[in-house]
Amino acid sequence: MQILILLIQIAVLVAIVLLHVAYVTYFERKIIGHMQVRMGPMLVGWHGLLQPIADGIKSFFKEDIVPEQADKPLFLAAPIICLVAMMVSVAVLPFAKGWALADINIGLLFIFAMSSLASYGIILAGWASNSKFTLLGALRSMAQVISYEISLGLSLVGVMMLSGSLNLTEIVEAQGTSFFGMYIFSQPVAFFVFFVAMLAETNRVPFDLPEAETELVSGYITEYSGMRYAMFFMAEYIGMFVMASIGVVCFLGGWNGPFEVSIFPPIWFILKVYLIMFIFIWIRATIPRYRYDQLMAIGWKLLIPLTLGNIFVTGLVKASIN
Amino acid sequence: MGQINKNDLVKIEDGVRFIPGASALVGPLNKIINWGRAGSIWPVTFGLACCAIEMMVAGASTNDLDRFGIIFRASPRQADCLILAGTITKKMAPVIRRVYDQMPEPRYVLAMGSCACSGGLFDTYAVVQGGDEFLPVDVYIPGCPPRPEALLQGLIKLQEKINGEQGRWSQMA
Amino acid sequence: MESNGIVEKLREKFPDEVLADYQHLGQNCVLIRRDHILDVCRYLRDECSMNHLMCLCGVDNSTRTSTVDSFSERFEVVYQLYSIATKQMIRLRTQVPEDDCSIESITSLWIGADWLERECFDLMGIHFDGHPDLRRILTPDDWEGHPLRKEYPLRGDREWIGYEELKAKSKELSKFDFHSRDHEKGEHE
Amino acid sequence: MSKAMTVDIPVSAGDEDHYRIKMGPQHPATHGVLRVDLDLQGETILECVPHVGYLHRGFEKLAEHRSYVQNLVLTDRLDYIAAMANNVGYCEAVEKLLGIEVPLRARYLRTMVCEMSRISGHLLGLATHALDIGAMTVFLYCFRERETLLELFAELCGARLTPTYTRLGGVRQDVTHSIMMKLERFVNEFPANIEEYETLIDTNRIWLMRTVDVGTLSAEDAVSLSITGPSLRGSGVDYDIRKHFPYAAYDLVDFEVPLGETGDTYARYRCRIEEMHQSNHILRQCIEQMPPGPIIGDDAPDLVMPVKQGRKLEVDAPARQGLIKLIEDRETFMEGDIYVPTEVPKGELGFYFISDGKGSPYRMHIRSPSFIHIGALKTMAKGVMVADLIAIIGTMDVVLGECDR
Repeated sequence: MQILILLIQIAVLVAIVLLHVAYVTYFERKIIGHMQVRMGPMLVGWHGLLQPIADGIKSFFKEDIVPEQADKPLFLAAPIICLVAMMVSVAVLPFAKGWALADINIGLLFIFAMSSLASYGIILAGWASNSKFTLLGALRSMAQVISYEISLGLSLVGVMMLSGSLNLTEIVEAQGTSFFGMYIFSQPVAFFVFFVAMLAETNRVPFDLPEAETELVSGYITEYSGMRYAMFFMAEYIGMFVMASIGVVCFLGGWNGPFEVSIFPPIWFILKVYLIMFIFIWIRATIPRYRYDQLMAIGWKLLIPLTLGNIFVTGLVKASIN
Repeated sequence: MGQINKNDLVKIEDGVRFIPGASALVGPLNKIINWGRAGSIWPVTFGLACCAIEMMVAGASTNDLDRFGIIFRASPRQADCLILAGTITKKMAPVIRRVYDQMPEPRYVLAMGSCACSGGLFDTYAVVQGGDEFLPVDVYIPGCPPRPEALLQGLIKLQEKINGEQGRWSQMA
Repeated sequence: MESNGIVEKLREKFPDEVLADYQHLGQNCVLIRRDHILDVCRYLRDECSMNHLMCLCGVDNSTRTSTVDSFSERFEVVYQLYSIATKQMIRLRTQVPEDDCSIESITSLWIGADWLERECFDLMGIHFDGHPDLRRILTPDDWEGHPLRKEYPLRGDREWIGYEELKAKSKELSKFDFHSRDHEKGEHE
Repeated sequence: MSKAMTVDIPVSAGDEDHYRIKMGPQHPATHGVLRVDLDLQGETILECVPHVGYLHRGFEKLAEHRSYVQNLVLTDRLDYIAAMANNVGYCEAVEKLLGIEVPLRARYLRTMVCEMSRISGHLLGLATHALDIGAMTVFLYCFRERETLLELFAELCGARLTPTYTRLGGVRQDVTHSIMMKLERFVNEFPANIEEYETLIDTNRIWLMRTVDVGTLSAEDAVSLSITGPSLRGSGVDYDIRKHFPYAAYDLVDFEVPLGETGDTYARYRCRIEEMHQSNHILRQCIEQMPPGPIIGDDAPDLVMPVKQGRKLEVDAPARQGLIKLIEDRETFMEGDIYVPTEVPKGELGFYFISDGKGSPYRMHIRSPSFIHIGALKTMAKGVMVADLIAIIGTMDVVLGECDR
């Protein structure tokens, strides 16, 4: 019986997340459109509201091309690896108190593990397509994910030290309900590093080198068509959602808000996630992208020393208080 | 499903036909798929000459192709539609065909501008006299170059064509 | 443009190379023998500060009728040099015979001449000796004929083989194209 | 995915460590149909070989088969981003060859449309350059202003991109009051718009990192490569045809030639921005100084609009015949050759004509700046990274229609 309930929960969550992802693309197009004095989707449904559905239907019924020279099993598996890895990380997110599908002790580590796993999907995609642009894209992506994962992880060490836990629910609770209890105030440096690394980890502008359209066509997904392309697309946006959620959990006080909404407790959590995602989109509309070596230099020469310093200072402060 | 004789189809309304004995889902499904395709035509970024500039203008703020759900994709694998925007030279023609061959079905071709339609004023040794010499062109947009509005009109015509299609989602058709 | 001085200097320096000079619509033009074109250009660039190569093109004189111009050979290569510092312009014309259709390359003086010479070779069929990478540039590599020669018809004398192949390929592939039933039945026609 | 053709010349001797990539002709960053073969080590370019000709339409051959008047239409399709400037360049050259006088008002009108197309050309150059580097919004902002200009062209002569506005001996139509009003409004608003682009990229740290010291060209190299236009002036060489060979009314208006110092991508970008300011300045002067008078000379060999007094549109006589007759009437421009350069947004556009006294040119050679600029890529791209190559292609501001002709 319990398993059945769990399955229903999973199904509901998956459905909600997928729909959510679809509409993130819609909002991205809308928001960027308005920032660029355009309108964005308007004609498919009321104000273009059915746009993601149309895109989805179209992708679903597109021809599925596997290039002749491709490594077929890997080519087919890569998008699934990416999507599954990203979807699984949604399971541990605490949308509200007790609203996590799996409230495990090592939630944070689990998410890191999964996002690393997703990068296997990316490199497999790049490799299996047997094309030069995809391979370059995959290499860029791999290098980027590896180097930024370090700063991403290190930036959260401060949070772990303060909260004393890896469990996401406990991290939120450790921040308390007060406004200034949010770790963004006690860990501003860590938040900055986290935010930058988050952009890089999700391949967003200004770190969208793996799929830099003007350089590598579409990067590692150049050879993918139809539904498989849509899977990568979804994985990318779920990744965005997951990363924004970690940001909310670790720095912005999770589901706590100025007042409690008893009908729908996750409301504050979701609003905060939207805020971060809005900033993602805003950045995309505003700034150019880095060059590959510059990106690496920022990761290794700026962010990692910063986080290490942050950990040191946090440790000192914590020790002196104790 | 076996091969279905085209004459067995029964027309029940404009654009929707019923296959006797087949699932009643087919007709509505056709409509839904066509709606999805027509609402999300992604052309491949492929500017050839002058018309490409007007194509860019059509995508920019004033006309904004994104309103129709049209966004340009860099990779032909993810595109639905090839806009031949400009003069097609003989040196370029094999490349265009290759890009077209890389696109997944269903794919459409728009010939934008008089050069892509018929060679235009370049009746020379180096220019292909019309994209339809080697590609199945769906919509012709005249003009040199056509205004962005004309491109929009062409895309709307393409949407009409897509909406009138029957069974372009299975081997059966 | 008062650049008579340069013409005089050229005549002085290369008395054997300068065949003729004239001024047309205010532009100076010098006819040079082709054998030492590189030396002449080097002299102009280094000594007369004619540092900007404006233009380089080939001309086919085969059907040209002229009463004022003198030309004896079929082809001609025209160099247009300009001095950014002294604002002087000079045009060098060298005649290239049809049976020995080659001239010295000036890429060693101006890197920018590289592509101009390649273009000239491609469209006119004039060889440039000493050019590092002389091959077709505007037309496909396996194109036949040199389009700008006068005997080459405007629409080409034969179809390019690559385009023939393409047409055959597209005919072969056309059976995979989707034809809607409406179309086949001719309802829309 | 090599979308390029299979005919392929090896870039360098086969070294297994090298990674060979063919960018284009279908590639988002190649501004059309440029193809670049890259030999990479990691992401560093060892050798870069550009291939052009994918838009070669046989202009020069075609021009020999058409009359001087008919060839004007072709020049629109050269640099289709700033077609007016090409029209003016062609007409200036033919007029010089045929010895036709242009009335003062027409000269001012030509200057005006030239500068309008210069602004629109630079805007598109900036837009695509910014898009290549990843700044999406600049692209759309630039297009917004460009649209105003294109609509003005449409109002002036009925076409946005391919206007064929000039005529041998003048221009086709006079400006209306409404056009002047709209242009004046544009001129007043445009500096603020430039500021808007600058807020987005000018001091943006990423933009600076991507452009400063990227694709640096020394003055000597730039001259040796025959580079012209803003790309040359970015290296500090003061060579602007508008000053060196004044045409249209450029000797009557006051403007400066902005020069860069460093010769890198950023300097070229700044040059273009400053040039837009200067063009705006020229436009303002044109509006203020616009003299009255005819817009086309009495001896113009061209078909003119029927509204013009004294000259009727000869429906029966083909244009070619009219021109031949006119040439026979005079003696001064019978034969000979001429090279006339003009300053188009990309650089020096030169027309070399050989006339043998007939109605169509015996030989018309077009010295197109883009052709030479793409030829320079090979030298500039050595040792840089792939992303820099994109920035360099963007900053050289090439247009393939002009390059391949």
